[in-house]
Amino acid sequence: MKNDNHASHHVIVPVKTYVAVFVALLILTFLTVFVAQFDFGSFNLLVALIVAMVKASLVVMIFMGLKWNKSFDRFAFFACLIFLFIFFLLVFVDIPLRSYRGVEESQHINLKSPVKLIAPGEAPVHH
Amino acid sequence: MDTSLQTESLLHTGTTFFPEGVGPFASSMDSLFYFIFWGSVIIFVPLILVSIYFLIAYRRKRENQLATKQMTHSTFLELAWTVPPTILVLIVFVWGFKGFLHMSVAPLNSQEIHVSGKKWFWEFSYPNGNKGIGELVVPVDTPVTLLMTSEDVIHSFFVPNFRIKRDVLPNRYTKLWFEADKVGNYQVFCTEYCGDGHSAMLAVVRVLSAEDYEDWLAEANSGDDLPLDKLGEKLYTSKACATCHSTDGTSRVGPTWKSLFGSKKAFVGGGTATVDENYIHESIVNPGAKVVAGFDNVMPTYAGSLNDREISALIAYIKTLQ
Amino acid sequence: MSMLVNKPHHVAHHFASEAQEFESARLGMWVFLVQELLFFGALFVAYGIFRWWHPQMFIEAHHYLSWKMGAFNTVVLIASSFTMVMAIRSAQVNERKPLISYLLLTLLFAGVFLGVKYIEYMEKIHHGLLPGHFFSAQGVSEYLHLFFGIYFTMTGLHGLHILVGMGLLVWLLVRAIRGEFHSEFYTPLEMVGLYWHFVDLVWIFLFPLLYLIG
Amino acid sequence: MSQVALNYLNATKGLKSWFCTLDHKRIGIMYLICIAVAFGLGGFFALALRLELISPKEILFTAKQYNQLFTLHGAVMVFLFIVPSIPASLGNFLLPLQLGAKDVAFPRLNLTSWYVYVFGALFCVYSMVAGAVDTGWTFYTPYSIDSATSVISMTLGAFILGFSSILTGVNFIVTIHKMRAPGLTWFRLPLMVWALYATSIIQVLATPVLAITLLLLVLERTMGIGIFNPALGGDPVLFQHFFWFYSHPAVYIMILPAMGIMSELVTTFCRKDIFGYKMIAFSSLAIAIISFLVWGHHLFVSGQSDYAAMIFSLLTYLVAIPSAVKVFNWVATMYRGSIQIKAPFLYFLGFMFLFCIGGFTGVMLGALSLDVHLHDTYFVVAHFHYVMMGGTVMAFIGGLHYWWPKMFGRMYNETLALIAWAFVMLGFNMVFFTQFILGSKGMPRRYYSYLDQFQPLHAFSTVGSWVLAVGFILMAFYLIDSLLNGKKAPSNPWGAMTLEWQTQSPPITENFLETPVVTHGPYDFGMEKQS
Ligand code: HEA
Ligand code: HEA
Ligand code: HEC
Ligand code: CUA
Ligand SMILES: [Cu+2]
Repeated sequence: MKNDNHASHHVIVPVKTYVAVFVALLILTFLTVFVAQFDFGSFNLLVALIVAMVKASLVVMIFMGLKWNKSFDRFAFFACLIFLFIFFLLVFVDIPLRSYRGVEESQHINLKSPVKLIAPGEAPVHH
Repeated sequence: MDTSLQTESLLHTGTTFFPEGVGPFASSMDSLFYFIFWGSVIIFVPLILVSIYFLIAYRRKRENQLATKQMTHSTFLELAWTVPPTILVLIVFVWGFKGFLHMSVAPLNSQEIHVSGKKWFWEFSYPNGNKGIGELVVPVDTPVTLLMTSEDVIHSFFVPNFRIKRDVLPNRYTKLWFEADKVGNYQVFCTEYCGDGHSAMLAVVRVLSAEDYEDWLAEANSGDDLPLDKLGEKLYTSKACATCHSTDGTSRVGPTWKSLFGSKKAFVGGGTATVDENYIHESIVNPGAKVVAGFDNVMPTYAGSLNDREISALIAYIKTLQ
Repeated sequence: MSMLVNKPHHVAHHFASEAQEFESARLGMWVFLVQELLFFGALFVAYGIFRWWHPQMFIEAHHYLSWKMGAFNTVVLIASSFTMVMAIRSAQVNERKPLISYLLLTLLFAGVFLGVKYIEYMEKIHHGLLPGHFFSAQGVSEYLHLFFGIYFTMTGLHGLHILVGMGLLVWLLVRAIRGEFHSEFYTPLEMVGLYWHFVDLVWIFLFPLLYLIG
Repeated sequence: MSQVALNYLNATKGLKSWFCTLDHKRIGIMYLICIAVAFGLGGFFALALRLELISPKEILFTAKQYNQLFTLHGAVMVFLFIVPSIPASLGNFLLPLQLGAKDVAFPRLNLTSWYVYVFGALFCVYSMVAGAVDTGWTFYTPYSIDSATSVISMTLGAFILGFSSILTGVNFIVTIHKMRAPGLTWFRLPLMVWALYATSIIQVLATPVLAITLLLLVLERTMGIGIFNPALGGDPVLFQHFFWFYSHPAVYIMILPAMGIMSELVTTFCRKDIFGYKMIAFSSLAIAIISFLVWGHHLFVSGQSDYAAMIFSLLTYLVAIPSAVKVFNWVATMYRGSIQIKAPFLYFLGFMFLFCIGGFTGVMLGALSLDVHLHDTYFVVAHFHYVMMGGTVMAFIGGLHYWWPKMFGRMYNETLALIAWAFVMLGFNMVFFTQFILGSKGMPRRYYSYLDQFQPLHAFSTVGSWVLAVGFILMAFYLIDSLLNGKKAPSNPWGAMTLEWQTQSPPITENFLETPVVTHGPYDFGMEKQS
């Protein structure tokens, strides 16, 4: 059982690494909340996503061990992200580019909205 | 099938695969079809013939006979049957795309008609305020744009002779254009499944010559001179009541009109009533108010689509069906 | 003490070696996670579309969520991921007691997460901030109910995954107490660990996308 | 000889030994039985709906019942029959055998996936008795949100069946990666294995999207989350995107394993090494990957943006090329072979003929302008029956005949097989070739009633469905008969080279007496000459 195969797949990661990642994740969480206070206009989403992606990479590479796991697992995971991206991309080739001839964009004709409408200034009852 | 107007035959006109083409899209689309068709034949027939030849020439004659040659690749062959098909399909793509663009960009001078799909009939509203059900009247040689929306589920507006089709969606407008270059009556189908009456959701495009079209516009309020029950009979088909109601006693989506007047009806959720003028009036304007037991509440309201005289006419007609 | 004796693991009959068995399990888990990724991915696509359509509505809607609770839960989940890797590590170095305590801690964090989620849900229910048919609150945008449709679907499915994860953790605990995990065998720990981190991963995206729209 | 006496069928006895079995071969057989029942059920619905279409008037069913019939026909055929058909039954039986392994990587998961399948099937059956769905197999919103029929139980059924499919996919991927016999490198794998591998990729990547879509539909009906409901501000076309993101790749879930079977049949019955092994193997992968990029060709007239329509049309053509490559390679394989025309090979020929017609008409549908005219007409119905029935079902039946001796250790009646094949081919073309003409002439699909002028063609098509049914009933008869009275099959009746034929028929529980060591490619018929 102590063949080379075995050894290569059972990496024992030092506690230090795990703690470092843990701390980094906490800091990044703080950072997301913090940057959300500022308004970067349309970059808000981008900033939030970049931070989230950094956090995600830490979890995937260290906690889930893809950094040491050089087998097909790694390929499978990243290849799948490409499929997800394709899904996003092609749906977005449709919806934002549709032409609503004669009608204002995405204006609905017969919306049965359950929302009790109030004017923008008014405070809603909740909160 | 109840259609008031006889339409041009789809099956017996045109080419083997297509009904007679009317308007600007037919010729390019038909040639694309026959291009792919003959292209496929040219690939398919030799493919099958070669296979059959191999079957005969190399069939196993004794048990355990081995193949005479083991051949596993040939770069030339691989290229020969990858590259030409690729080129062929790219030609088809460009051709199809061009045709599609032609269909999606309507000429600026086109006449606009609103189309509304409802379960299970088509309603057309003309620029002058006229409304019609089941019958779209257009002048010949004039581009027409249909601005379409649905009141309930998705429908799809399809005129085989014009080679046009587009889904009609609730809460959104979609557009379709055509230019009929031949006078006649052309069949309209609903091609997006929309429930029980899907296959009865038909209509007719009446393409009139310029003079006839003028006449039609002039007598838009036709029916004034008809006696009430005759007008009712006309409305029965033209307003698409016939899709759901029969006059001979058979049950369609809705109850039959035979012996309706004066009969006693039980409703979903209890209650009964005897059918009189008021009841029929209510059934037409507010069909959901009393739903006849054994039927679903699917009849659309005709409030706004029928005027008082027309409702009276329908009542008069129903009275005659005893 | 018999409690502390490691139970030897027997390789299933159709595998040639322990390495083959372990790698198969791990590949299987990754392929399963890939499946999960597309499962949640589709929801993110829907989210993206509606956010693109109604940016103002999303901004309005996120004010009705409490970012403090969201942030707290993020920390809780990250902590649980950390205790999970530590649990696996303890098994790798044959430390039975830390293994059990780390598993217990993970379970505890999962419970806290669901507790906070429960408080949040109750509040939403109280205010009528619910998907379409049940929505009964006031708002500026007439599309507000859509946000809560998406919110409840995404967090609900995520919560369901946490719940399943807790079940798996209990199962691991029982086996750990029986002494089945040690440096020679800890495949189930590793597999549940992957699953658990994945659930954390989803939350890492859900948090900014739902609570922190600016 | 003890070797013949003991096999996986008689090694243990009793119902329990079947319902708790972990043996992939038994699980494959259990799937086979379920799938045959599903096919019979779907075929029964098909015959009923064809019967109604013999006349434009109401003869047997009301409009609503007709709509329920074609929905159930489509849903049963797709979710219960064709998606699991080849992978779960033949695939399960064969994969470890062809890999020289004792079992799949996760036998328990394998059994679970069968139970999940049965559970999902029960939901579907429940839905049939509790007010059969009438939405069409595509469940388009908003109709499916409003429909008063049992939509929820059917969608939940399909949802559960999806998980069964995912579990099978996961299992196969791991098995192919990790369980190959010593010496069995990737390019020594039989092409069936490549095909199953590509299929599994699609199953794992696409099915979850169907799952979430159906779940959202259930939530839409119960809670009104509104994403797909235009009345609440949602977008029905988004539903179609989601649905086809799964369902287009799903049509390749159906055809890829069928193509795998074709490669096996052509080599064995021509005694030839396959022509262009790598091209065929890679084209399977190419199809699997590109299939994710083309779903929008079902939405050309749905109101999606013109840009999307353009991209999807272009990509649709890219996916046709790898199919073309395979077809030509198979024909080339026949060149100078030693061709023996047995029942499985007849189905190979049937596949070639019918699938090409189906494929070429697919090319017509992929053309943007043409699809505007042809969409949702009987032309589409004919197209997909040519590829699904003429492609997948033909291959499935061919494969079933090919591996029948291996599975049950019995030979069937060759003459009856030939007659049944003739009936099936004749009947099939009668039913569906007519539908091409109907469709391009303008006859829309899902029509309960139609213009009188179409009646002769419809009636001809209905008569064809009876010829087809005769063929299938005959087939059911002689296959069942072979189990009882068939001749004992030798271990390698066709003289094939792949590993499953190197063990006894039927195989023992652990497949091989000793793990085989592979030293050459899967179709190395040239070797025989030297030895
Ligand atoms: C097994 C299932 C299967 C398979 C394999 C295919 C294969 C293909 N399909 Fe089909 N399809 C369906 C099942 C399938 N389809 C179903 C079920 C529907 C309708 C669902 C519904 O609405 O209910 C559908 C609908 C459908 C549509 C939508 C129609 C509409 O609703 O308007 C389109 C449009 O592009 C299409 C295209 C294609 C193409 C281009 C291929 C290609 O992959 C075909 C490739 C094969 C060949 C091309 C033949 C062999 C090649 C040669 C001999 C070489 C020479 C070739 C050339 C030069 C091109 N299909
Ligand atoms: C795998 C897929 C598959 C298969 C094999 C078939 C097979 C058949 N299909 Fe169908 N079909 C679909 C998938 C399939 N179909 C789908 C997805 C739709 C679209 C639904 C929708 O619009 O929503 C459709 C729609 C559809 C329509 C269009 C309905 C409409 O739009 O109104 C028609 C009409 O002719 C039809 C006919 C047939 C016929 C005659 C067969 C025949 O080939 C059937 C032959 C089979 C038999 C005759 C069974 C006999 C077998 C036995 C007796 C075996 C004995 C049993 C045991 C051993 C247990 N099908
Ligand atoms: C979409 C199908 C549909 C169409 C089109 C339709 N109806 Fe109906 N109709 C129904 C159904 C279903 C009922 C029974 C349920 C109910 O009472 O609402 C009904 C009920 C009625 C009744 C009451 C009958 C009874 O037996 O008590 C009258 C009167 C009626 N419709 C008149 C009309 C007229 C007039 C038109 C055309 C202008 C029309 N309907 C078009 C479906 C339809
Ligand atoms: Cu309206 Cu179909
Ligand atoms: Cu497709």
